[in-house]
Amino acid sequence: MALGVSKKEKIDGLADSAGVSLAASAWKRLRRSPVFITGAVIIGIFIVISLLSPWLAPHSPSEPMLIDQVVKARNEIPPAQPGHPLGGDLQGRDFFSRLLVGSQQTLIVGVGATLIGLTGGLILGTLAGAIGGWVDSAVMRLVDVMLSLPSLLLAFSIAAMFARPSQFTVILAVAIVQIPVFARLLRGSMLAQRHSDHVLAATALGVKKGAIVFRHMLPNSLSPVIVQSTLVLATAIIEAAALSFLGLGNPDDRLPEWGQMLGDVQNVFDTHPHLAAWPAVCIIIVALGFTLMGETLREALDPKNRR
Amino acid sequence: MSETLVSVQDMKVHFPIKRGVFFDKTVGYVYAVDGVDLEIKRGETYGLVGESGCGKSTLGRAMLRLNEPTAGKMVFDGQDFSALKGEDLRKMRRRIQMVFQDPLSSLDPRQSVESILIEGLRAHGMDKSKEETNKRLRELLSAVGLPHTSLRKYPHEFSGGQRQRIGIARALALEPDLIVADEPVSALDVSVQAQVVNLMEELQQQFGLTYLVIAHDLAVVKHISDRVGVMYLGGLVEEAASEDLYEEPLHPYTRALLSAIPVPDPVVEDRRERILLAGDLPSPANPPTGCRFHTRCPWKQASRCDTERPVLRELKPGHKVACHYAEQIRSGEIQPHEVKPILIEEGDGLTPDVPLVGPASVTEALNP
Amino acid sequence: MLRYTIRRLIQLVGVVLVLSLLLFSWMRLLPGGPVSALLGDRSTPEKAAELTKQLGLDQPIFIQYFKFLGRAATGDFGVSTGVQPGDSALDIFLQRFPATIELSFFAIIIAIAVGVPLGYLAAKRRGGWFDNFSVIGSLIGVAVPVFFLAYVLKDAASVGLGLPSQGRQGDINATRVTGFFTLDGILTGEFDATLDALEHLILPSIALATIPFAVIFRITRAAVLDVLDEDFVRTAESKGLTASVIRRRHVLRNAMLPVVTTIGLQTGALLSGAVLTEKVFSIPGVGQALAIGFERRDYPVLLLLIIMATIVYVVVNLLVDLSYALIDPRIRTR
Amino acid sequence: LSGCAQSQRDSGGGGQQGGTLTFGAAGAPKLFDPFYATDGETFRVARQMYEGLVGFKPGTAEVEPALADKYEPSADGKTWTFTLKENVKFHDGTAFNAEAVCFNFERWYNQKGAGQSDAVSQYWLDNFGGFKGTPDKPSLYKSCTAKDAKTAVIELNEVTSQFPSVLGFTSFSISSPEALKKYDADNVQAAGDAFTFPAYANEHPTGTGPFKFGKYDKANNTVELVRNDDYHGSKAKLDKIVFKIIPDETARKQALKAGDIDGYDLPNAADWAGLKSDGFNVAIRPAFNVFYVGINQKNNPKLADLKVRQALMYAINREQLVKSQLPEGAKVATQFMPDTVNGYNKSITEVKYDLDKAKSLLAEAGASDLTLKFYWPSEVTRPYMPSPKDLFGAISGDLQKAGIKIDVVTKPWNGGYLTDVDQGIPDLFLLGWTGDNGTAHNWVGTFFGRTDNRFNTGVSAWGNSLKDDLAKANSEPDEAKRTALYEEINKKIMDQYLPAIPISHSPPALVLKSDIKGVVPSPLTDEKFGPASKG
Amino acid sequence: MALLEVRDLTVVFQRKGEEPFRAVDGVSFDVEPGQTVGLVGESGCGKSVTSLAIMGLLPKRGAKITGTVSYDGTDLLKLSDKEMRDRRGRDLGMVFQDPLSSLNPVVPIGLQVTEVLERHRGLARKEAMIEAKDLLDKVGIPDPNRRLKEYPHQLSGGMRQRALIAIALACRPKLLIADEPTTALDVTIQAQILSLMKELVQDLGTALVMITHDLGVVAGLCDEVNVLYGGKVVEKAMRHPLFAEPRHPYTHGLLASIPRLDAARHDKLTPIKGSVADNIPWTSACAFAPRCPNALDICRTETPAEEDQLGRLLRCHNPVVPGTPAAEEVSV
Ligand SMILES: Nc1ncnc2c1ncn2[C@@H]1O[C@H](COP(=O)(O)OP(=O)(O)OP(=O)(O)O)[C@@H](O)[C@H]1O
Ligand SMILES: Nc1ncnc2c1ncn2[C@@H]1O[C@H](COP(=O)(O)OP(=O)(O)OP(=O)(O)O)[C@@H](O)[C@H]1O
Ligand SMILES: [Mg+2]
Ligand SMILES: [Mg+2]
Repeated sequence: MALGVSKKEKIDGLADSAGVSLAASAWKRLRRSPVFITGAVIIGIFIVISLLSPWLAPHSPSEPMLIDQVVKARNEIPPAQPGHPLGGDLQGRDFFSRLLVGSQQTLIVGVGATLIGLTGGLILGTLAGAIGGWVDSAVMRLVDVMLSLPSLLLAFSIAAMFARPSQFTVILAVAIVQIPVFARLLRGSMLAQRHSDHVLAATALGVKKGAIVFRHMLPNSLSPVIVQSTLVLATAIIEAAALSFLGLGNPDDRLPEWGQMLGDVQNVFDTHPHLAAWPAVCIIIVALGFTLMGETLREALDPKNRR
Repeated sequence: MSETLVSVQDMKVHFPIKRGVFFDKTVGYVYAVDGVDLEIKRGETYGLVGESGCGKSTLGRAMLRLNEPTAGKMVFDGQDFSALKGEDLRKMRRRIQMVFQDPLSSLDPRQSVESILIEGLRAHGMDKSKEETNKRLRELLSAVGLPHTSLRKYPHEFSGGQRQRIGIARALALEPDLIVADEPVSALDVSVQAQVVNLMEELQQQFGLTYLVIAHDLAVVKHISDRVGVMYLGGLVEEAASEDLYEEPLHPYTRALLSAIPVPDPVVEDRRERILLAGDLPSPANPPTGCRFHTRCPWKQASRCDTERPVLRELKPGHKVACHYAEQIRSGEIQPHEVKPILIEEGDGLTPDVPLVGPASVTEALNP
Repeated sequence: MLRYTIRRLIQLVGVVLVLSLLLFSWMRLLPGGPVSALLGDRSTPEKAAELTKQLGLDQPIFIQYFKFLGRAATGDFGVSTGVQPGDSALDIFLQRFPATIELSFFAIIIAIAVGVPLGYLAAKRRGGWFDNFSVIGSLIGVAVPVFFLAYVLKDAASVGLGLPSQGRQGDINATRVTGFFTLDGILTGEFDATLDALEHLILPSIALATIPFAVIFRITRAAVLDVLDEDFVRTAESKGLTASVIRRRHVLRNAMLPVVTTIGLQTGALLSGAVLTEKVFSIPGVGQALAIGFERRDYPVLLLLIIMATIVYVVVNLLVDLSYALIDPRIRTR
Repeated sequence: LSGCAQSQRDSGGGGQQGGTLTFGAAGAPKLFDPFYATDGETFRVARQMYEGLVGFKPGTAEVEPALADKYEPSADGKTWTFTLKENVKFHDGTAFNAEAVCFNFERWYNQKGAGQSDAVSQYWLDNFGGFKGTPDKPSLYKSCTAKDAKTAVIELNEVTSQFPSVLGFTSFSISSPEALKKYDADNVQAAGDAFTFPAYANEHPTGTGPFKFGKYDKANNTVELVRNDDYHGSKAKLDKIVFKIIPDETARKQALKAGDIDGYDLPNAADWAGLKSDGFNVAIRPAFNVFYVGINQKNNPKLADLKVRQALMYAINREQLVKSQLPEGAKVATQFMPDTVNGYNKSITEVKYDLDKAKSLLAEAGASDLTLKFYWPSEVTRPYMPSPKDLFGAISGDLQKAGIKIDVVTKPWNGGYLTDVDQGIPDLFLLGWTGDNGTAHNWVGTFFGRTDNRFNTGVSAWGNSLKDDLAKANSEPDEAKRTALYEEINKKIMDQYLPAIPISHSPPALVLKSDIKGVVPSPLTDEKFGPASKG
Repeated sequence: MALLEVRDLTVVFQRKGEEPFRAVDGVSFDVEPGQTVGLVGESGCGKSVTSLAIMGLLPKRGAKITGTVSYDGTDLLKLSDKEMRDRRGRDLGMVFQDPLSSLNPVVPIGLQVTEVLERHRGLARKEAMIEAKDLLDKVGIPDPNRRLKEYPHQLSGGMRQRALIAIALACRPKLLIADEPTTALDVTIQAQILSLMKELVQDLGTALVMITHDLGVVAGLCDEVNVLYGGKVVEKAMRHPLFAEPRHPYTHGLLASIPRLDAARHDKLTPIKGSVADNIPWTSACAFAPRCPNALDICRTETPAEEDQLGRLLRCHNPVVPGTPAAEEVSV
């Protein structure tokens, strides 16, 4: 809850003497959780497919090999046929191959955005949390400004402000939105760490400040950040799709990304719904996979749920 | 070598309360520690007791410079510890170590026992060779009664008592002169408390340590300490040898405290006369004027107690008390009377500012 | 309380200034912009240079910014170059704001009306199939891109249920009083117009409600779970109170605190979602203007609308925080 | 095509009286004063309320008399005498006469300050040059004299093939002098990053056309025009036209299907078949545009080699492109103008797709490992370029097959694309043109009439001679000779210069409910709703 | 007949995928009207679960309760949810450990007191308020009229606990269960609360079940003491004999390991070795055997039975002989 109603510490040493670490007990519970397993399996399959997609894809995703079957004037696109199980897209490219290759680009966008957001957030959060004082105030005011804009709107705005849209600008737009989220999360737990007994103990031992930050505070603040990353992966993919839908996505579609494939066909949604449905379903499944994993991870790592 | 190892002089720690429309202004202070003098002799155990929130931990931390004191100084082994800076301070820290209340939270959950113990050695260049260090670790473990196999284990794999032993070993590793133990046993089960108390006593004899033991449990403090200081609302109200204090408490607060502690003996309990204090501990942000205790004191006298803050003075050899009327109370000249409890406002203490706006994205909103 | 409010309002001004400076300078640094919008494909370098000078776009950015601030103070936020070319950005905002409010309002109402009871039930039946089912359902709700859902709803529901697949375009058969489609009909007594407007709002607000619903559901569930574990619920049980008093007074009243905050935060999701939903259902609201503005790089409109969105978002959150203080005595007495 | 238009016009005759036509517009009109207008949405509305001295024959780009019954050039082609229709009244009741005509010309010529801006008086600047008091920018216009009430004489400084057809542009419609004065029509101000227009342009447009301004309901996003019952010609059948602004193309389609609107402009080619089968009337306009792949010779010296440019042309499978990506009725372009323009050269043969030839030409030019920076615009559709992304996909696919490496660059149309093209940054780019009138000058003259154009034709020696040839043709007063000159130029452009590769002419369409009669699709998108009827 | 008779109360927690856990294992005790019975033991020995089982507050799912809890002759465990609701707060009152979290933070104290009056005594809000004021007055809350309108966070810890006691006693229950009512409080406040409870129980004739881990509290308050270990009562006696001559090695060890205020300095403490984590299940051994200085072989193979020895109940194969000093500490 937002307003910590601090419960008086229980005066007993037994609650934690079960002898199992948070991570280990979390893992024990996760292994049994069908929800987590579902998420993990989805993500596993997704990652394998996306890594292997250049070899799995039967055709080049960018070659308009079925162009002669495209007749825009009659709204005809290549239907499913031997060798092209899902037919072709508006430019006569093999749709199935594009879907497969799309997984890779989607992974790149998701992971790229998350990593950039994470790195930015880590830097800001560590600065704020470890140094404190005016650095903290300055960083947090910046974070406040960023948080004053609804997140997706911020992403839209950032994406619209790039002179030359590309996959990178999409990644960046989605990533920047996540920076304050990570920064705040990290700062919060860094601050908590700063006043924690084991940091005090290290200070009392005479350990140098830098070592305390990097050996104690940072590692112990990471787990919420990692959980958040899993969830951000899902949001990043969905937000990238929203950017494409608004025409702010990567205009170069030789190597497709699911969100882009979905955004590009909005005008033919009613006549060729499968062009939208396939990438949409893929996005939903993968986003769900990441969310299931993230949510179960979060729940498992929540000390409240430890018993 | 002088007899006094530590001398705390007029130590004050005031935490600012910040408020403001745009820029934070300090609108008041929490007077957590407000003018404490004390001396700890080499090799003795000094016990510090008092109710929750009276500033014991803050005093302990200020002495270690884990909190910066607002005023006053601490002289350690003839050196002004409060004036040290940077590397000098860090080096000096080796000689003063701390043991914490919650054994689990004071150990980094991600470090093995080995690295917990080595960390301090490394910080002070004491891990010269691998063998020597290994030997030292083994010594430490046997000193605190842990099996050697513990080195590779992590804190969560131990029981509460064992963890506290690790914490003690960590402090011992640097061969300190003074160990400040902040409620070392209050998080432990009663049956385990004694193990740690005994251990601390043994180690003191073995290594000639000096202890400052902070606790709210007077029985424990009395048991372990040579001298006991009683704190009330940021100040020391009485200081005496532990037996002396129990035999003849001079300060009204100490009297009340002693009479309030239940003794596991029905015979004693049935006979005891309690001095029940009215009301609660006032807020350290708004301490009463004059004698801090006058709002609850059954011996309170008109005017002087409200206006003049009594200083700690030696009434008997080695027995100090901060009460204007200690002699009269001792002699029975002043008799206790009833006290009307005074309302204590809770709350208006420290409120972290509510952030400008909340979570940013769906996922964050999903993680309250 | 008052001090807190003032403090937040001052912070808001700061945020708006910083944000507008950032947006303004960034926009000015971009290629294209007003000049290329005005000249279109008939532009030549000389024409562009001349126009740039004419419009004062060659001056240093901070001078341009201060001029902009000066004009903004008089209500002139520039003229649209893409959304409704030639219209003043402020007019565009004012015209379109009611539609967005209306849509968001219905969406959040749906989200609350469904999310809170469902969240409570799921928490009560923690671990049961109903709980698992609704949790996964809410996660799917988060995973589905809003605009895709909007399309599906639009296609499926409008065909299957005969619901209108478009938002109201403005040709409501009622006299416009407030600009709110549903309200105008009621005010003028033209109730069929209100009904009609409501009918047109069903699909868009359902689409827009999914994410707030998922969030509200999950927060409610988590909060109720937390509260059910609280000692005071056990105290209430130990008093022998009836189940309904415990639910209302002890569980829900406490569980609503985080939910209220969340509702405030959902304004953000609503504003973002409105961009997508209004585009799909072509509802002439602020969201649609933003969508078109992004597409056509209508910087003056974008600048104003983004700032307005920020203000709305921050103000709603401020209101929520204040109302939070009203229901949570722990804050009220601060 | 013309047959199709013909049948429409016929059926238009017997329509019913009354009713409201609701037309889905993609955007809001910027203003209602046609002189300051620059965009199609504005023109569409203005066109219904205004008339010029001349107009275009419905369904064609041919000039016909409008407010002027007759017009005569002098022998040197510089003095034009217009005989005006009589008994014509402006919407405010004032009389239309030669004074009014000259008042309008003088108003245009006398623009001041912001009124002289390219972004404001664009059509004047493009077609008449400068204003009074702009010596560095000479004007084509010299003077206007009202000889008598029905005779206006206009003197020009030079001869141009464009005159008088430019007067058919909606921009040069005649406004009521009274209204212009009363509503401060010339008071244009540059404000911040845009212009503000006076009351005349915003609320009081006053012309002579079959419809009068009703209201612009910004809250409901509709523009309403009402019938002008005092119209001098055959009166409009409709009571009202409502332009309803629906920015989203799919939304317009659905609005049409739902019966909320009676028609809209530029339906997506992919929807044509579907709309037709749903019983709508997809009125296909004659293709009056050209889509080309622009080549910039400046940056890559290889591109200054004709062989390379020809190789590019051979490499692009234009036939396939037209068939797969462009709407019904689209044609491969053999030159930079459609066949309806005077000066179109029938003898130019279509270059067929030939990959081997392309490769060998590249090899000959020593350009086998050519890498080109190829731009395509995002966030835009144009009548000649319905889906830039798909077109680009097909073209770049073809070029890659010929071994050319492509460096893809995309920028938003209005967010850097045009700027970059103007500044000559790309090597190849997609662009096109929709004609304003039927003169050849409006086409090739616009493209290549200068040497610092988007193709940087000045880089090659022929750039200058092409420019001179074009100037000469434009100032040839004799129509037949002029046509011959243009035909020759077109031939040279295709065979010897090839500054860019013309790809296609694609017809834009207009979709209407089947009960809407009398709207004739125009190559110039000059559809008048005056004769239209509903039901 | 005793007011409350707990017989063979057993609570088994069954969680998915985990071994069933017997938190309370065959606990029996009686409480007479006006009597104070103590339940002592270290953390986790089942004190709270016992009290919650009596009150019917354990979760319906996951907890299996057997045995009988008869109150005034009716078995509370057999009552329906509705019937139990009618009794809680009226016949049975309960005070919890943490006074802050046990009060609803967003409901004024007044309402929290009056709601129980309204529920069980059918009073109107106004009457209930007057009664509530008297109650607060009685538990020693100064200025009760003002306090009624305040929220829990505005009260100090001691005041909150007083308010909780007022709530528990509002309907004059015959039985009050206090689960560590003073653990979260400072000693001086603890003394206030304990004396208040003593007073009230005496005045009202309420029977009290006092749950605590503090032997000192029990020594001063209880008539009869039950020492719990691992969910079972290992020793039950009247307080005087129990403290004078603890027979069970656990009780004995506990007493020896607590420093006493009235003992001389440097009297060595004798801790119990190991910790509660070293428990073994009661099923075929004595759970305390691993920590027991007196342990015999039989202790590890056979569950000791409850035996009546001179007025006290003892569950031990090898009880401490009265008068022996505590065993020396064994290093862990
Ligand atoms: N960092 C801080 N900032 C502000 N106030 C503080 C801070 N640390 C402690 N205080 C306040 O100072 C007072 C003394 O706290 P301290 O922790 O020293 O008490 P204590 O005697 O150790 O109590 P306990 O027995 O509960 O540990 C308390 O009122 C506390 O709220
Ligand atoms: N709802 C529950 N589900 C599963 N196990 C439980 C539950 N409640 C309590 N337990 C377990 O039952 C045992 C007894 O718990 P109980 O709360 O009665 O201990 P206690 O004696 O009151 O200890 P404390 O002094 O800490 O209050 C503990 O091991 C606890 O973990
Ligand atoms: Mg402390
Ligand atoms: Mg308990």
